[in-house]
Amino acid sequence: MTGLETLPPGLAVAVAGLLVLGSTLTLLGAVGLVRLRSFYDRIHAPTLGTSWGAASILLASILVWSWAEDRTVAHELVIGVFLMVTTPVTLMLIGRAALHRSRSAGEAPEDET
Amino acid sequence: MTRLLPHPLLSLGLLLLWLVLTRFSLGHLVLGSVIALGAGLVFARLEPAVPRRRRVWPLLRLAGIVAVDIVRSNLAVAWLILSDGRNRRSGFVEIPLRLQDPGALALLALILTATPGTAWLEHDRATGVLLLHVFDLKDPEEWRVLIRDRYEALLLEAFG
Amino acid sequence: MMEGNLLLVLVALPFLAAVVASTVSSRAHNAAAWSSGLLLAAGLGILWVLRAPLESGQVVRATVRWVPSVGLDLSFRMDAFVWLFATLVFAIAILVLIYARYYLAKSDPVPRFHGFLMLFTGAMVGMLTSGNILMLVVFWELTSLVSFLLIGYWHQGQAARDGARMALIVTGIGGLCLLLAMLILGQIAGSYDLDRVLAAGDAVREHPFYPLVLVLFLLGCFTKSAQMPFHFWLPGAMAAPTPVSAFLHSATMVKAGVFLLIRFTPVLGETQLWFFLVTGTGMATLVLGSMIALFRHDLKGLLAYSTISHLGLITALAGIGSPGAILAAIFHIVNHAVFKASLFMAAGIIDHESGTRDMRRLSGLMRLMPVTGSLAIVASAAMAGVPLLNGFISKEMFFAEAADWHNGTWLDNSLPWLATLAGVFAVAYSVRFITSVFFGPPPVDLPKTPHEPPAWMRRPVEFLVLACLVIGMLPGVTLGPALNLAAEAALVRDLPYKDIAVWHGINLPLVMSLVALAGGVAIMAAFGARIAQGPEGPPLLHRWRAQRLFERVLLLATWRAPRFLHRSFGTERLQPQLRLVVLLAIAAGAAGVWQGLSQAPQPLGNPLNPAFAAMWVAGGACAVGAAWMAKYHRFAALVLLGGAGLVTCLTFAWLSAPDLAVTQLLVEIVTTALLLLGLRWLPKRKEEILGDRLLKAKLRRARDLVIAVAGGAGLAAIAYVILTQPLIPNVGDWFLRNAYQEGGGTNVVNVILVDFRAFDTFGEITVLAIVGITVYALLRRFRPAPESEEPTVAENAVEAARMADALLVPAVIMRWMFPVLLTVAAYLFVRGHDLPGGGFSAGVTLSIAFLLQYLAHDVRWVESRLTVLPIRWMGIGLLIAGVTGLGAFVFGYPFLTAHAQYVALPLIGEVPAATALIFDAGVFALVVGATILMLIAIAHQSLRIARQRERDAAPDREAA
Amino acid sequence: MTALSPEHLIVAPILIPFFAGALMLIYDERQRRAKLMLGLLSVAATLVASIELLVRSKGSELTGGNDIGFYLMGDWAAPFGIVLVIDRLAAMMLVLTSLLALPVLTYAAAGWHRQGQHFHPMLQFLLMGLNGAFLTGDLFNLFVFFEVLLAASYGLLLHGGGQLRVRAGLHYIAVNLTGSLLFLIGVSLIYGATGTLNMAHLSMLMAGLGEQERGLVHAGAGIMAVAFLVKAGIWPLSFWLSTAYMAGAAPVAAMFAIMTKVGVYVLLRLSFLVFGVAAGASAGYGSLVLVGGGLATVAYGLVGILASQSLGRMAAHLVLVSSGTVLSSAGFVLEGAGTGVLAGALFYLLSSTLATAALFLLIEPISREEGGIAAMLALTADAYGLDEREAQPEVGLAVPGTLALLGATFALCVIALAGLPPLSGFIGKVGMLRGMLAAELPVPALGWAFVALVILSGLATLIGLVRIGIQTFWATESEPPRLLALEIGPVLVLVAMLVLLTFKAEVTMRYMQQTARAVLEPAIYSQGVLGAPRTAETQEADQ
Amino acid sequence: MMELVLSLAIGVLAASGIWLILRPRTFQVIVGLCLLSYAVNLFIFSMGRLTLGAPPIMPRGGPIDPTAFADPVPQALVLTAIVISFATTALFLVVLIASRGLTGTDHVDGQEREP
Amino acid sequence: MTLDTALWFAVTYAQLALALAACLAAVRILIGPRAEDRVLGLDALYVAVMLLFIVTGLRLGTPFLFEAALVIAVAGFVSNVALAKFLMRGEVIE
Ligand code: NA
Ligand code: NA
Repeated sequence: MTGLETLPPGLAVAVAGLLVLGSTLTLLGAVGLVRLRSFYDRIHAPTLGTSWGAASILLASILVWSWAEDRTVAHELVIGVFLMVTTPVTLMLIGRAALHRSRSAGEAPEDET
Repeated sequence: MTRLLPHPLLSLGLLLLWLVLTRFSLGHLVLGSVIALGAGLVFARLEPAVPRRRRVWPLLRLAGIVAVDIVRSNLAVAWLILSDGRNRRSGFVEIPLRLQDPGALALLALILTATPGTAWLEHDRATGVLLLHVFDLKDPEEWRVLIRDRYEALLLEAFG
Repeated sequence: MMEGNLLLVLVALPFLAAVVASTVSSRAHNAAAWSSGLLLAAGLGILWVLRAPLESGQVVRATVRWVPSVGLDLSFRMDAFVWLFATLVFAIAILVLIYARYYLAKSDPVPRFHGFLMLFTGAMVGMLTSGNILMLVVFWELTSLVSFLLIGYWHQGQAARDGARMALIVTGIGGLCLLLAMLILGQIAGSYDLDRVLAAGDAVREHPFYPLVLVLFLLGCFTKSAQMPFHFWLPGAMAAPTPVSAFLHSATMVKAGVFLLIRFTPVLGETQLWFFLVTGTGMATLVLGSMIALFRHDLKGLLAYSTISHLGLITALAGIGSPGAILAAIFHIVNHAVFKASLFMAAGIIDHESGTRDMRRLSGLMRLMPVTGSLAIVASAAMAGVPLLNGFISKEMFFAEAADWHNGTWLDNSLPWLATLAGVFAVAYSVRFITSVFFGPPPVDLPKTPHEPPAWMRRPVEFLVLACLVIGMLPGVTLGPALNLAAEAALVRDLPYKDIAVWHGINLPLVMSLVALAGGVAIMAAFGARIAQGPEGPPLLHRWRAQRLFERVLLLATWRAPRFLHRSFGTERLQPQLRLVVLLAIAAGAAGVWQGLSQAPQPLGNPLNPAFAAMWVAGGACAVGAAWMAKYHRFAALVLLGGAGLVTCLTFAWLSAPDLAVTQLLVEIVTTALLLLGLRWLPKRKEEILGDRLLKAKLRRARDLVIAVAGGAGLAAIAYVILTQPLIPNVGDWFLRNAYQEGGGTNVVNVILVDFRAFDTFGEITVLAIVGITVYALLRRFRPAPESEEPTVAENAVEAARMADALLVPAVIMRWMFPVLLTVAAYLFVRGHDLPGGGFSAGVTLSIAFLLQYLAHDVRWVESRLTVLPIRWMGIGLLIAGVTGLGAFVFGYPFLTAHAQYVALPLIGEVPAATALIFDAGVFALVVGATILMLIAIAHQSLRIARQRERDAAPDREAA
Repeated sequence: MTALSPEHLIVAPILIPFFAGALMLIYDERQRRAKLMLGLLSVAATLVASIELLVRSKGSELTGGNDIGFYLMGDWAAPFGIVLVIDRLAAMMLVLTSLLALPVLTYAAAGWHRQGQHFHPMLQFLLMGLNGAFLTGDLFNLFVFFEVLLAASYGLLLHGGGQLRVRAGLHYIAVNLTGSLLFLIGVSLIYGATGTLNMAHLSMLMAGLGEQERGLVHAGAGIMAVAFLVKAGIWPLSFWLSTAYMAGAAPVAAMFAIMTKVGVYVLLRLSFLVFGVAAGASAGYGSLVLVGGGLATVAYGLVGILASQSLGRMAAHLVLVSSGTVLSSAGFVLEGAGTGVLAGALFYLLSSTLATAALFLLIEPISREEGGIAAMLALTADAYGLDEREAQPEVGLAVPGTLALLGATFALCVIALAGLPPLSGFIGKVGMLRGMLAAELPVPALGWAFVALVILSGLATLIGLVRIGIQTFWATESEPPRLLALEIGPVLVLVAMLVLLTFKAEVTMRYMQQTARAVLEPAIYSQGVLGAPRTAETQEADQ
Repeated sequence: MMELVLSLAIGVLAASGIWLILRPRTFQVIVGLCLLSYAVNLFIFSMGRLTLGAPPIMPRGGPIDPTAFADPVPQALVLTAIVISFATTALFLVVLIASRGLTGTDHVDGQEREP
Repeated sequence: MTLDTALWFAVTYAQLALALAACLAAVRILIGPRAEDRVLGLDALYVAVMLLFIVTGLRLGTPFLFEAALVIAVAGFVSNVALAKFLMRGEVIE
């Protein structure tokens, strides 16, 4: 661990907290992905990871690298922004596809479990 | 000007992107500008229509609201997943929208989908009705109001 | 020296004649005959000149170097033995030419005939005069080949084709055996020079390979000289035009085998084995051949079997190998040539004039063609061994050798009896020939009415018959000296002069001759009529024709067995092939590692990170899942493949290879899109594939599972062994040390790719370009399966309206991403030399940007806005990369020598300016072009099909 | 020839076709005539360059490293950068490739190049890949050039489309892709065990390897060898070959005559370099596999020749025989059979490659029914909606006496292929057999098997080809086929090469003997390569 | 231990890939080739041994300790291999859809095997 | 327990949690049951891997994993879009 040991205590606490929060949220999202019983419910689960899960971790990264390189390293922001912009596209299309396939199978989407 | 810089906002954003990705230096400013201009020009071929001027302030306000909403729904959905949410009912809501601008619609779609708990499924262009799936649906009407007042209004304001 | 050159000219003459003859007009019968005849006459002249030095016991030699390094030289050597033979060849060739001039029809393509005939003469003379035993085989094979072409001269007929093929196969096999024999012989003798080989007889006979050499050698001789059991090709060869039969198949080519037997007697002969094999075969052939000849109804068939039997006689003499026997053998070679050639010509005349060769239909021709008849009667008397004719004398000498020569074996003891028996048959078939063709009632119902041929067609026969008489009556004067010289030359030692006389008093050979004459006449008197009515062949044996047997064996050996073997040891199915590849690779790896695993892997290693292990639980599950689902759930397999790939990317990144992670990720995205594009064209797999649940299929799968597990385990084991060994820092360290200073970049991987090993990249982009154009070319010819042409969901009219909006909102976002991806591509490109990225990743990123637009809209929408000419991009990319490489030439450096420097610009500061960057730009352009080309070429297929459907639908609509 | 200043000629056989191919991509597909001209120019130039390299590399005697030319790619010293090496063996293969390409390209101009897209650049890239594979002295670079030539061969095999080709192509590609993966495993394993990719360096390291590394190198080489053996068509890895060669368009199949030889070449090169006399405990590793596999290939090939019903399939099996013969010869030489065998085998390789190419080119005109290519063009254009129809072949001279001409050419091919005297095939066989009989082998029975198989394969060739020849030229009474001068011309050129080879046999054979001697002396190669000076250094020294 | 995981990963990918390339459907074969190329890429990569957190990206100037960085050579080889296997996968894909179109089946032999 | 080790535990925990998330996503890909579920699973896997790039970069102290994460963020969705579109339209590019 090259950079991490030298972090000042306050920053270390923040980073640790953010990492734990972010990864926990992402993990929860994944748990939901497996546990939820209806497809339309499952579609909500990954957003945990893509929204605040990712944001916390990226924030932690920004903190660490900015400190390590002694300047504002913000390029993780780019990741956050584009993650927010791009994952919905997939989700919208998947949802729409499911809807279409439910309909053409002759079932109301609500029945699906 | 418009011929050289058909999408100024976009080009600015791209320059920003470039500078964030690289270490700031004069060289990168020049290079980034060139790239941003070029990318804008290429984008103009995809989207030749020069967008109307937008109001930025409502958009920024919207961004703040969304950030807060996302945090809230993150926690809510996380809790629902953890608690196995036996009394949770998910379902579809049909929401009539007034928004017409595709860009504005796209933004709304981004917001709704990025926010845990709501999923954008289908938007009927002819009727303007949006089919939304809500993870924890108590009252459909509440959602219609929420979206209309909290997001759509600001978007309408921004996109005129 | 002069003689040597003359010898070369002598060999060259017939080839020259062949060239001349084959270039004349196809109607110029006379020109072809005259030119060939004159050149051959010149050959006879040369032989006349060469006679003098040979008489003094000299050997004339000449050598033209060809491939001395493998011992192949055109070395020629003429002694008295060869001289006699060569004279015979030239003389008979001239006679045949004269005869053929009248024999061939106007419509026959003459240049081909004469060309081949002269080519054959050349080959024969070359074979005789070869002073190099390999060259001897060369000419030997040439005689076989030309003989094939001559037999097939009238190839419209099935008989000619079959005869030619069989002759070629039999003599070809023999020739190859002979080649092998000569190679071994040369090895033993230490040289391929005939003189040295002839001198190495003792060494050869003592060598352990002697029996092998002998057998191979004899196979060559026996096949060529039609010895039993290889005799059957000769009757088949009678489909050839008669001049060819007279020349090749009686007088010359078939004598090549016995010539060789005599030639190599000093090397291979004089052993018990030799005697048994050679004389045994000769006697069997002599007896059986003469017996079968008696039962042939076809005139040429009778003559052919007679030839076989006479060749047997000569072979038997060669096997005996005593000076007297050799003398007799040489003498009989000449005699047989003389009377048999004349007989063939006579038979040809009969055939020509009467239209048939069937002795049962021919009769009483003496009245219609008295001159020809008389000539034929004299010649067949010589064949029968009637006194005062040449055949009698050499046959007497054979009888004498058979009776007088002893080595005490059972074969030796039976020789006189067998010889007499054969003599009886010889007389009998000669009598049959004469009586059935020339005497008896006038012929009825012949295709043509026979009459005497043109005078010049008869001249050669007359000349030969005259020779029969002259030699028969004055043997000592005419041929005596030459024969004695020849025998000395053949045995390569001095021999006492043997006088050849007609009369030796009443002795055993004479008694044998008389018995034969009487016996033969008696047989014909007793059974003549019955033979004529019987089947074509001796009683009992005729069912058992060697030719048919051979054909059956041939069919089995060259068709049925190979087909069976080919099927058993080969396959055209892909799965077994891949299985073999995998199995052999596993075996190769295991064989190598066998030694390597002697040492236990060192317990060196990094502590486990459980997250890494957990990732591979996911990755492994994805991989196995993909393998499991690829058959029935293609889409699922594709997604799972993506999962496995993703974990692979993560592994690269984790283990210090960020460049790999980036590249693999980008490639993975494009690959997924590609595979999806392909998925649409595959058959819907709704129900189970037939037979999938059968036990056999299950066993197959079990076997493949074992192979797969073995392969995986093997690769894992090797990887583990290497991973736990210390790194051997031969080359890697050098790169790390020099990348920045010498290569001008900090990202060593990228510096390797665009500088240190840029040549790899250079080749790699070429691969991409090739694949791009291949994909494009192949898809231009694409034709989908009928069911794939069904409209997709999107084209289903009911859904279409509803679906129109589905992409509207996402498409906006996807469009936004286009300039973003462009910028990211630029970012990856610019940083490549120093940080992860580079031309390739940038190029793929850009193509993903394009792909995204195609996904968001339809082909027409995109292509009306963005014009990409992928192939041109590819060309330009390649040229940029190549020209950058060439740039170094200007400065006197090798291809792809890079120049790196940081240029300080005012205000901006240090800017990297490496030529490698330009090279990378070439890579970038190429990758963009190739990737887009592949994606779009596949994507366009749907459009084409849709267009096709519209076209098909249009007429229907009009009709309705 | 030393590498004092960069001798750019060495890289020319790679670069000329590369630039030609790249330029062709910029041309429009309809400008086929321009591409043809460019292609011919490129091939001719490559031929000239290759011949010049051959002339220079054939110095009279072996004098240390001076007989080998080097080209330090990018001016990086040997074990680090990629080095091109030209020696007799490589030069010979280069010349052979160009010699083959020129008639093939001319032949294609008679119509085949119009059968599909991008024939010309693919052919150029194939040449580039072949020449690269012959020249490179680096294992991974060899992989890259293998991929170049394979990719081009995929494209060429599929050229013209149609069910047969696509089916054959699928198998061909699947097998070769698997082979390529094995190649990668092998190369990387060797790198993992020795830390080098340079063939010369590897050769030097072999003797001093530890037990474990040696085992790993053996494993790597073995796995890699499977890939080469697939390409060389060794039994039982050769089943894809006959279908693929049969399916390929005539000029493509003719060009493929050299494809198996690349596998053979690489096996030769690497076996002697890595497992040659100087390899310590590894000397002769795998030689028995080459011997046994080669012999089995010859046997399978000869059985296949006899079992074939079509000339195309027969020709494909002839390719197998030829490659099996050379492979087993190489194995024998590794076992200590001496240079004579290798020289004979190389000579035979030259002759059989040219002869099979000629035969492949002959198949089309021989077995053509009415109409020929013109009809085929029309058919495919109709069936697949080819949107760029061109004028019918403009070079359609009908040659008189076509059947005789075809027959004579065919006969010469038969003689050359069956190894019958007097054509070059015979000389090669005599060379091999002579050497083999003189050799003292550890297992003499294998030597005898070789002798027998060489003789039998010649016989099978004779029988098979004569069977088909009789059927074609003697048993049919149809009208003689129409023949384009552009088709028969190239075949005649190839046959003329065979005749020339026969006349110039001594010169060639001596070249081969020296080649064989050099191949058996890996030290010349490896010391030369590792000592090759950089241009930068020599320039510094000059100043 | 990381080494063991990596080796096992290579083994699992390779085994899955081998199993698939021995299967009769073209799609199985192409997925198999992809999996195999993952395995091979990882294998090549592993020839440079296993290094954590030390990509071969050099600091500018100053002395360099090569042992502190991952071996760059296998990485460069993998990059080339990735590109080439991408290209050949694309080609194989096109051939397999062409074969499916022309033969009407997705069996690797262009015809169904009798059960 | 010092802050160092706390941070170390946090990073280790984050890695493990994300890896577990990846495993769960893989489970969803494997069990389906609908094709859409599998794409959803892959999407989640992409995100987990991307976050792992970041966290692992922190743990190993190397900034060079950023590009990989960036590529997933800007381009990773393309393959999922293609998959989803295939499900929706039966065709990827029309
Ligand atoms: Na959401
Ligand atoms: Na009669």
